[in-house]
Amino acid sequence: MKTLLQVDELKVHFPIKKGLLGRTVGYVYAVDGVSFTLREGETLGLVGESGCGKTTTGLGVLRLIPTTSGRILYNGEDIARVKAQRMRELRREMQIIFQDPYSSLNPRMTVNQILGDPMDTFGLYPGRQRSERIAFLLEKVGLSPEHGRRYPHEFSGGQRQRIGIARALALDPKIVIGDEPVSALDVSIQAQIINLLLDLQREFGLSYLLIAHDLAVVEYICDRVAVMYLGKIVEMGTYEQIYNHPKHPYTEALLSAVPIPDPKVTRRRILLQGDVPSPIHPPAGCHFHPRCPKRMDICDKERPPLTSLTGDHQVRCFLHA
Amino acid sequence: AAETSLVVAVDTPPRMMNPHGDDSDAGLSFMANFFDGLLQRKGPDGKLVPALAERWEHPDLLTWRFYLRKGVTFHNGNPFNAEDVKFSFERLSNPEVSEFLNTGKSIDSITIIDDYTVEIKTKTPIPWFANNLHQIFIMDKESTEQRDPGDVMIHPIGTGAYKLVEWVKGSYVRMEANENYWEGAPAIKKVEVRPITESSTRFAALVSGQADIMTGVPVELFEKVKANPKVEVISRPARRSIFLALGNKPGDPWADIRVRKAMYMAINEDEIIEKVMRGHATPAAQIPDPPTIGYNPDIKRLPYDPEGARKLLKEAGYENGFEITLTGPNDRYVQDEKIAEAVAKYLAKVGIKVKLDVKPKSIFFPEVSEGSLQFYLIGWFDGTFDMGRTYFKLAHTRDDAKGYGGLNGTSYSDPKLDQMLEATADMVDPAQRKKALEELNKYAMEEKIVWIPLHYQEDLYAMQKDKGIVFQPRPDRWMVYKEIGVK
Amino acid sequence: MTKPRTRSKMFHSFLHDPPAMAGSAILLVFVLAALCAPWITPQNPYDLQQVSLEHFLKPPIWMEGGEAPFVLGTDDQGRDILSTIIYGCRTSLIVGFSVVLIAGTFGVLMGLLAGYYGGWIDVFSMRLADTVFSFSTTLLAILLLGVFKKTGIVTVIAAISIADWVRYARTMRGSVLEVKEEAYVMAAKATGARDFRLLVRHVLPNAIPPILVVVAVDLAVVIMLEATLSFLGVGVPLTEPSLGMMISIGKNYIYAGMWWMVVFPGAALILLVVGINLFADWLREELNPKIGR
Amino acid sequence: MTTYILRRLIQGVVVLLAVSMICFIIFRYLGDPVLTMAGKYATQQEIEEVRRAFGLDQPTHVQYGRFIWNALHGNFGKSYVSRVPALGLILERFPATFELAFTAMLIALTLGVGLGVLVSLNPSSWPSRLVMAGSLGGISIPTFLTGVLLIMIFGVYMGILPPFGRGETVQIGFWRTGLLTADGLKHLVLPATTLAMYQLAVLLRLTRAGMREVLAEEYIKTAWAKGLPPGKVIVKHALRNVLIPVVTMAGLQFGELIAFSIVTETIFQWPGMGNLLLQSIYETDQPVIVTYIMLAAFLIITINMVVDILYAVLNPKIRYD
Amino acid sequence: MTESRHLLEIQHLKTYFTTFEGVARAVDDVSFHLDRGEVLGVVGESGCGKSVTAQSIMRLIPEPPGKIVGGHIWFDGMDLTTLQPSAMRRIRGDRIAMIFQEPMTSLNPVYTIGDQIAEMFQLHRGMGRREAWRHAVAMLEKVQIPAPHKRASEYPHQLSGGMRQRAMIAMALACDPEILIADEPTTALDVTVQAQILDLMLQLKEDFQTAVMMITHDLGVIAEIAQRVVVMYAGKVVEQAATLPLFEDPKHPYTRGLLRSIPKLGERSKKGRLRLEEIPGMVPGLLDLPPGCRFEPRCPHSMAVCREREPELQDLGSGRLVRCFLYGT
Ligand SMILES: Nc1ncnc2c1ncn2[C@@H]1O[C@H](COP(=O)(O)OP(=O)(O)OP(=O)(O)O)[C@@H](O)[C@H]1O
Ligand SMILES: Nc1ncnc2c1ncn2[C@@H]1O[C@H](COP(=O)(O)OP(=O)(O)OP(=O)(O)O)[C@@H](O)[C@H]1O
Ligand SMILES: [Mg+2]
Ligand SMILES: [Mg+2]
Ligand code: NI
Repeated sequence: MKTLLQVDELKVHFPIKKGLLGRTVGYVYAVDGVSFTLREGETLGLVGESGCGKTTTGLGVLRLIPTTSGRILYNGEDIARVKAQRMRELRREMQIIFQDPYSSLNPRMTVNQILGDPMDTFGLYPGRQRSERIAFLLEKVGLSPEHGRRYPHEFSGGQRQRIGIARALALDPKIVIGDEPVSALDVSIQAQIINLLLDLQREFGLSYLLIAHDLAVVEYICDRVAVMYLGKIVEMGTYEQIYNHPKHPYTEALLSAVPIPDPKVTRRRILLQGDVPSPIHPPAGCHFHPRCPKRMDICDKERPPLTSLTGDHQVRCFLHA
Repeated sequence: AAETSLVVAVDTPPRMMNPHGDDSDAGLSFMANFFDGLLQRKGPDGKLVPALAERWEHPDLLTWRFYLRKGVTFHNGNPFNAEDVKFSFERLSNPEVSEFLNTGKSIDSITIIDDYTVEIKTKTPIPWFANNLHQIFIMDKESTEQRDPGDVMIHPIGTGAYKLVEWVKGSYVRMEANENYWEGAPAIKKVEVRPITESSTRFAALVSGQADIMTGVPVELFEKVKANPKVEVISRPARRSIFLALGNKPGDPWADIRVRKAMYMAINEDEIIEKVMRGHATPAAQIPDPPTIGYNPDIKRLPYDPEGARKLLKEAGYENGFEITLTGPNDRYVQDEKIAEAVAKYLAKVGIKVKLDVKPKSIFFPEVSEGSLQFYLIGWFDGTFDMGRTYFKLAHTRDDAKGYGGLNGTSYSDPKLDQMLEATADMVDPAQRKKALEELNKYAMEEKIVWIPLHYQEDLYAMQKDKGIVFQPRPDRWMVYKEIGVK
Repeated sequence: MTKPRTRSKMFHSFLHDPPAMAGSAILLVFVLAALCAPWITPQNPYDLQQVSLEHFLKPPIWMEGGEAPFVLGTDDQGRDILSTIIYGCRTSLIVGFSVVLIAGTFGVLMGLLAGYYGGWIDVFSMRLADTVFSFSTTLLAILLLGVFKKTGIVTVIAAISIADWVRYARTMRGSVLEVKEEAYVMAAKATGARDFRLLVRHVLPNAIPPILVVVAVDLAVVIMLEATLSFLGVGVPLTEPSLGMMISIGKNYIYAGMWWMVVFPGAALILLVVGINLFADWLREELNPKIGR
Repeated sequence: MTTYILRRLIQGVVVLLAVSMICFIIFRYLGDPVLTMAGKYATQQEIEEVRRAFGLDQPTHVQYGRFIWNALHGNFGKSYVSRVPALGLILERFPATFELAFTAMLIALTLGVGLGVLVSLNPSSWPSRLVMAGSLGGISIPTFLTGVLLIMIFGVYMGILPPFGRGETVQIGFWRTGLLTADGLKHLVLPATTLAMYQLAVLLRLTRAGMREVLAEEYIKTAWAKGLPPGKVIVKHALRNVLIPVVTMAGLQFGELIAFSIVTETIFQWPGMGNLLLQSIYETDQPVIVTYIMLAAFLIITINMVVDILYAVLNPKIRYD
Repeated sequence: MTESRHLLEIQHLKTYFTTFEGVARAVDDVSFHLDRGEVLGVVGESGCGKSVTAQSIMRLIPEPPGKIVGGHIWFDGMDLTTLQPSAMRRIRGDRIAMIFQEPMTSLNPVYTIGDQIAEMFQLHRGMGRREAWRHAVAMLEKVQIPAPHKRASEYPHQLSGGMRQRAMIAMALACDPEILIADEPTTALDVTVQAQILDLMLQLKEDFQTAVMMITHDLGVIAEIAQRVVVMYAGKVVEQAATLPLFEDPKHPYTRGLLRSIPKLGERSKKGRLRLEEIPGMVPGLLDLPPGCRFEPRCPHSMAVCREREPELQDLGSGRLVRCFLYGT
């Protein structure tokens, strides 16, 4: 399969300003050297600790926030460096579903306008087709055409999220970055949306970068999964490798904490001990070492390298170095 | 009860306390209290009488000799003598401090004959030289030279009846009586002059009892003030005439004397006086007022006759009228823009389309100096009581080299008039001069209609009734407080 | 299908909002009166042949000395007050709307660009704003009068517009600085919208409410400024008085008890301004779907 | 932010240069100052002599260059009318204007914002409507008329407030203040009210409009959910979010009030700078005009800078760097 | 109606929104109750009125366009629907706290999260600024925010989605409320943090007998912490049961559909990717609801009667309620 998107050592640092005079007193190393590839027709899951830089990665890849360094190759073209005009053209092919649906919807636009707007931008679906397309999109995400005339604040959380999904799909993109696209949906709608995404992928060869916390959903949808911790990818591999043979202690802890929708099952969670480290002052050595149940002497001194295991499986841990 | 202090609300603030720096009536009105000239004009009729000079002689056409008053001291105690006179007159030609450049430059030499005698020689004969001397104030040589030039601008040291106590710019000028004044200490001991430019506020100051005297009562309010039992109003015929200057550039319809006449006749001056001026003006048939040399009582106004005017226009071939722009100031004379507006309406009624273009005087007067106007409203009076100077300035063909026609705003030109005028330039014999000027005046007003005269203004004052103030306004609008008495 | 629906929705809400209806009714009356002035007034106060000092300072018809057809009395030049108000509205409306249109458009544009792009556009336009604002309308009017040598409505409009756009530009910029940080702007950018679209469809509508306030108030301010210029002697021609000029003339007669010269044009002006603001208030709230009514 | 302020200061200097240059360019149209300086009866020659004496015969750029050179040394030239340093003339009147403007602004801000808040809470109640309509009176009556009416009512008929001037003042250093005497304060009432009425309306309307929008926001719901009393919700949580346009306007108006309350100062014969400016314009007092405009520009630049900094204080999302 | 022996009892609550198109009956005759120290799960179709119910309890429905048009909400002897605003205010935040669904828009953009949390302590605990701030930082630490003393002075837009959500949680938990309404509190949290937050809530429940109304889509979460579950559909409660029986034997066809739609962890590796089961059809618009059972158009067991009239909520005993004709009339 063709590599569609290749991200190399992406870094996004946010300066921390203090006081009225706004001195920069440090940086949030939100994304600190993330590399991955996304192939055509593939779904890559991005999971990890809340606040570890998943959203930032997504936004950075689309150049919606300035990146600090790194290359983002889309079809071989480094979009971290292309001109604004070209970037705009590219955006048609790369869409994003925002994590916070409400604030990403223009409060003064009806849903029809919100969905029609990107089409107008690129002159797609002119005339009658426009309303048909909107109706089609609404139906696909489980809303009725009557909803099109309403404003975002008149919807429930899940409904807003579906509007965001519909908007991202409006332009028939090639890549969709979904930042928690189904988090606010009840399971039946969620199933509907997931099926939709998979159908689209099958039909048009879409690629997804899926950021999600629901590991069951990730397992279900994703071909490969990347696990992030504090600005770095600590483990990456196919869903089978990650779910059935997790190598990194953090991945293990994560998987053990998934709640199972069966009240009879009680599971043994790996409880992570210790202070949660912050991306402002990442711990020396392995970022995970302060909480790692399998900590070794070396862990607080050196940065573990990303080690390739069998196949695509990579892990950043001295246990496997 | 007799009050010895006075608050006066005047319409114009002083610019500075340098007696030579401001030749406007408003400025001189302040200076006249702090300073004295060699001569002075006494209210209420404005007769020229001695002041710092006890008497003067005019031995030949160019020479003026003054015998100075002895025992006069300046506010700072310095004695007054010939040095101060020489100094003051020489100062006039310093453009940095003087607006009396013209007077200064006309002087050839100033000789101190002794401590109390000065002789001034002019370059050319100036028949009205002495007439102007009440405006030329004498400063103390020593302190003026010693002081910082900036201080001289704000701190007057003169021989006048009042000493400056405090001048807070924009607020008030406070003065107190000079107890050693050579004419005797004035009756009013303390004066606070408050310049209030906005007429309705000035009026409010008076009726709310915050001011004792107010100058420049707006005509709209005159009747109202009059009806106020606490307030007394005084109207005084002023010397200023208001008139319309009309160009005569060949080719313009109004260069035709018939058209000029028609325009004259179309204006209902009586109605203007009655309705626009509320009766506070007298009709004028010429520019100078009766006391002025050159005033000709024979000149009569053309009658108001719109029918006749229309006929004349028809004769001249302007049956359908023409367009003309009437320019004028809107912040200079009493009801200036209203008069202009009324004129525009009268002319419209005989078919002349008037475009009215009134503007602040600061923009208007430079336009007059440029001389490219068609038709404008202006007012005039001459402090020298001699028409010659006025005519040179207003009617002589423009001649920058000689300094003629500087305020001939339409660039009016009539060779015969110029000739007659130049002939009067060195006429000093009063009788001869009077005759020549009167003839000239008649020629200008009747044969040429150089101007369309409108009226003489009246000055309107108001004061508190029960304060026991004895106040008679002067013809030159100066407020000279030593002339105000208390009952 | 959707468009007419939203429009009818606005119309419906309009019909249920008495203040808005009152406001637009007032506006409509004023505009109609101004348009039809020659046919509805007893006198053309701008025609010097029709105005005569003969009828000067007549009180309103119901007072002693009042006289037909001068229903609201006459001014000191014999102009019929009612007719002059109607004609004067014309001038005032023309000045008001022209300035708001010219200054508003330019200012909003500048503010939008300055706020959105920042950088040198911001520096340039805001320093330009500082510069012209330093001259203020009054001074500009006097200066322009000096330059054009002519009083007139164009001078007045130009003078007021030159300084007035700053109000819009700075208000707009302030709003845009806030709005451009909103997530939906980023979202729109993510759909590939070009800057023009972002600005016009996403930033502008969300930044506009304060501008609507400013517009409505500014109309009054401009009409007043025009009056102030008349007061200072640099306003519209004397023979073609505007509402402001009428008030400025009438002001001199207040103490003389000739109140009708001030009260009627003043009332007309207040009514006009109230009308505009009522309408603008409604429009502003109507444009925000979140404000339930 | 320090660099920001520094940059703004440099820009300010450029503005001052531009402002003064424009002054010199348009002075040609503003009438010829020499005409009045030479006196009524001056001949053309004498006029030219005066012109030479004041260096006004030189080309505009030479005059301008000289002005700037002198200005750099703190010398802004002498007034043509009163022949004393222009800057001193203006600064002498600054306290009067500042006190008036400040008081007016204080009234306008407290009442405008205060009433704006109150009115927004219950927009359709009768008191609210009354306030809104009343505020329009403030802007639809020209200042000069308001002034005259106030003088007539309070100064003449009721006789309780002085109709004009500044009253008793106290000199403290270079500052002559009217705020410390009862008489001075009494004199301040009418002009400050006149000015404030004009400014109040727009601040009130902006506040109200902003409040109406913000009160519909989600975070206001949160504030209520916290159990905050209405005062806190409104003043702390809502108000700050509406202040940006209010502060913008207030800044502009404060600048305008200080620099250009010409009409009010004229009507009340307030010995301030506006009064002086008008007089100077009418007398073509070029040095005073240009100095005045430069001072006005300086004030406006400063105020706008403060406003821009306030933006960042009010809304942390706004950052300058 | 009578007072309730429950901590919170909602009786026949109706909250409607008036829109231009018509009246949206977002919550239509909803009744349930909540006891001290109990965790009640509320699940349901997205848009079925869960958040509106929650906001009705807090009396935070924007009015207009919304309005509580009927019913009672009993809390501690008071009917919240008619309570004076000032009395309501004292309850909010202190005795009943709520975590809002949308953390970004629900946090005030111009205040630091520390400020916003500290405000709770100042308001309800009368603490001074400093002390309140210290407590706020402690709260942030409790909700697993790294470097809490630093984060406390950051503004919402500087935080990640999960952190904002945790800030909201911290705010709600600040005053140890008697009732905690949590509207999808953990959607933006990764599972380890989520687990810790859930523990925190359970801790609160233990310590203060706090009752939790947990609105969530994550049936895993429900399974883990809820004792009872209310299932809503299109503004109505369609089923109510204790957790275990509900998962084991869902009665209402909608509940059944719901449980079947869940992707199960590990299933893909075992069985490959099977298509997720959907409930066919679409949620009816709230404006033109079908006259009969609201679920009927999508129901696999649709009967004639379902189209005619609305089924009543049937009591099947042992606290089990279901709204379906399958279980009698
Ligand atoms: N202001 C409003 N105007 C009109 N309808 C509204 C408004 N607010 C909410 N609604 C409608 O009320 C219904 C219930 O919304 P609510 O937010 O309670 O759903 P929810 O159950 O919380 O869904 P989700 O799980 O998606 O958050 C929705 O259909 C929504 O469209
Ligand atoms: N605008 C910003 N300014 C400063 N810091 C920021 C900004 N945006 C994000 N951050 C910081 O960057 C880090 C990563 O945030 P990000 O939103 O990418 O996390 P995330 O992985 O998406 O987490 P979550 O799952 O909670 O949404 C966080 O520490 C956050 O505080
Ligand atoms: Mg995120
Ligand atoms: Mg919800
Ligand atoms: Ni209706």
